[in-house]
Amino acid sequence: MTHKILIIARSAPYGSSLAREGLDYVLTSAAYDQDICLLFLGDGIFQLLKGQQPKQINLKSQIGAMEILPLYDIEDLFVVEEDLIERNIDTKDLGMKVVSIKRAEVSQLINSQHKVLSF
Amino acid sequence: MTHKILIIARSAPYGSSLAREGLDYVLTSAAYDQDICLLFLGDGIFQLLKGQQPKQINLKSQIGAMEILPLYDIEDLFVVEEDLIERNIDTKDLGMKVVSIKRAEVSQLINSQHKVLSF
Amino acid sequence: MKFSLLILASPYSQQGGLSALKFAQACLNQGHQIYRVFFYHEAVQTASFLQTPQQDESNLHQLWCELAEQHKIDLVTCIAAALKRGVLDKSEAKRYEKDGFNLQKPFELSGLGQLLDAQINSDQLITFA
Amino acid sequence: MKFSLLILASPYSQQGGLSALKFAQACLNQGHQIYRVFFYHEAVQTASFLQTPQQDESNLHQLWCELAEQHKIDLVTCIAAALKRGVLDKSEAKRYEKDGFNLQKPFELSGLGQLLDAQINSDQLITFA
Amino acid sequence: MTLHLIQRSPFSNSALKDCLNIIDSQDSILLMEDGVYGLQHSLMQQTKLTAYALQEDMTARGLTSKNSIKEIDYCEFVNLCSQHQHVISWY
Amino acid sequence: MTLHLIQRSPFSNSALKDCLNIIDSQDSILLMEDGVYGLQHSLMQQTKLTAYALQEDMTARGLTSKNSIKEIDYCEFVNLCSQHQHVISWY
Repeated sequence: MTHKILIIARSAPYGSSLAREGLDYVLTSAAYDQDICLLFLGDGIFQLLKGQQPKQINLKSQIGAMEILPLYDIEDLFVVEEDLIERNIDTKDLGMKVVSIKRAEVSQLINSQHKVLSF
Repeated sequence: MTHKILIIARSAPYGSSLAREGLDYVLTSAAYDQDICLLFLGDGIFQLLKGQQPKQINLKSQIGAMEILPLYDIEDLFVVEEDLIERNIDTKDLGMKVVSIKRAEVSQLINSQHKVLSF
Repeated sequence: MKFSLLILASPYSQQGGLSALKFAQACLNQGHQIYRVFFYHEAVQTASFLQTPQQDESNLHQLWCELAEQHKIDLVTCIAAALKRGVLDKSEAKRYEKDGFNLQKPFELSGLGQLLDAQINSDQLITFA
Repeated sequence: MKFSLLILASPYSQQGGLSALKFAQACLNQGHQIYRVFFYHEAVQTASFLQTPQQDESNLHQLWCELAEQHKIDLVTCIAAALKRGVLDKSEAKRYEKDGFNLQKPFELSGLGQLLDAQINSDQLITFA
Repeated sequence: MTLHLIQRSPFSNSALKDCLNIIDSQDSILLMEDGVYGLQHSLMQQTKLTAYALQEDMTARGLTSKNSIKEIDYCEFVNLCSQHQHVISWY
Repeated sequence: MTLHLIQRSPFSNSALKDCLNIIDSQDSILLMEDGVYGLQHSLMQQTKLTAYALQEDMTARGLTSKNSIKEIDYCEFVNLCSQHQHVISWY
């Protein structure tokens, strides 16, 4: 049976490895044919910024690794409008196609899932 | 030569081991006859709360380990008035004798030291 | 109910491992089942048998081993997260030509598929970070 | 000038270890001296020679060893913080009857007095957390 | 219905704030580990949500019960988890 | 004169706020690691302090320079440390 799983990505990339380890779980789950959707909450938004060049600090690109998501049919990438505004980021600064929702809509998204996990 | 060393304790106890490991450094420095003073900043204030009973969560008491400080002649324990107010704590809730200063006085304290380290 | 635990917390730097143990014990006391405990991120260090805490400190490695043996609990350590952090069993040590190892039964190394399996097949997966 | 570094960051979970390496390299390039690098809190894991990162990842243990050998830098790991986290050398392993060890030269185990000594005898002690 | 586990101090970490930003009025909050310092925070003193705090973590830290926040033990913690559809950790 | 190293994101951690609470007008700030996300934060957009950000960490994260905050490399970072009486890390 395919489960609807929501992964909440709350960590900025590079300062902590949680962003990367969360993404590794997303890719594993997708490989096992689960129905994954991703919500970038708070600092998680920074994972999506265009033009990341982490070679400079000897780390692997987070956004680079995310480019594979559409190949796994993961196309529901949600971001929260208020988080973007708070961080002075426009959706055109993001390197992936996202769906922007309001904070008030997040609980609906959570409630519609079989399973939820946050990194 | 004796150095004036300021240790800034910014971590709440128990959730992280930093509070304890910072204190271990304080005790080591005192044993080597340095002139130590301690500034509890932000959540560091929580290290001083009376009535800690961490046996409940299988950890060793932070405030208990601090009772030894006067024996090492460490008597300058500074706290910041605004931090206390923000956390709804009164100096009478604290288990150690402290000197309360204002945020605006902290930089003076820092500037008067030979060395500063924060945990 | 079937519970699984995901532990991310570093065993001696954060409280999460101790909380998870208490939670697991409370589950078992109430007749619930622990389907799996999965160690990921910093928590992979819990699997190392080399840890040597002071006598008045909890030995998290030992406590998990005891709980696992008593109640037949599956203790799975994420292999990718563990290898880079220097936690490996005898066969990985051999494969990578390392002079020693620090993980053995009841802990075992496996992939993230085991976490997905735990999430799908448990009623609740609780994260301790 | 004489610099010392205090590293608290976990080698593969946080960026602090990588930043410290870059800082040390920049110090040396400019003719400054590194008096000591002290590994405390989670950073004690850096001393373990068992770490096995993927080939396209930095091996922090290896990079520190190379820098230390090239420039005769003192790499000191806090013994109390290391033992409880499962990082120990051959003689500690023997003392505590552990089946294996994971720390050897150029890393060494010592007490917090070495951090105090570094703080007092360096012009600056920079913390990477 | 979701149970939100707050595992960090709200004075030094955004876990509680981030959670409150998106929480549903039907959801519950459990303060645990350094999250129990939330008892001292204005965000919790105002809240109308159903809120709990883990007794062991409060006692360990020398904190006492405030307002309408219910103290619970690990046994009740397990029960709460079994009664909610989702359990999300904030750290 | 103190150089303050901000090593965490101000949106999820209080490091920057705690530092600004006690900083002297003569002091300087260096944003590094996740601290460079401070470039996007209102606290840094208002500041009159001397502020720097580590170029490598900005480039890694896809951030570009803002306002009066000076981009520096590791070589200048080392110089700044040698020019200040104290260097304090906030994390």
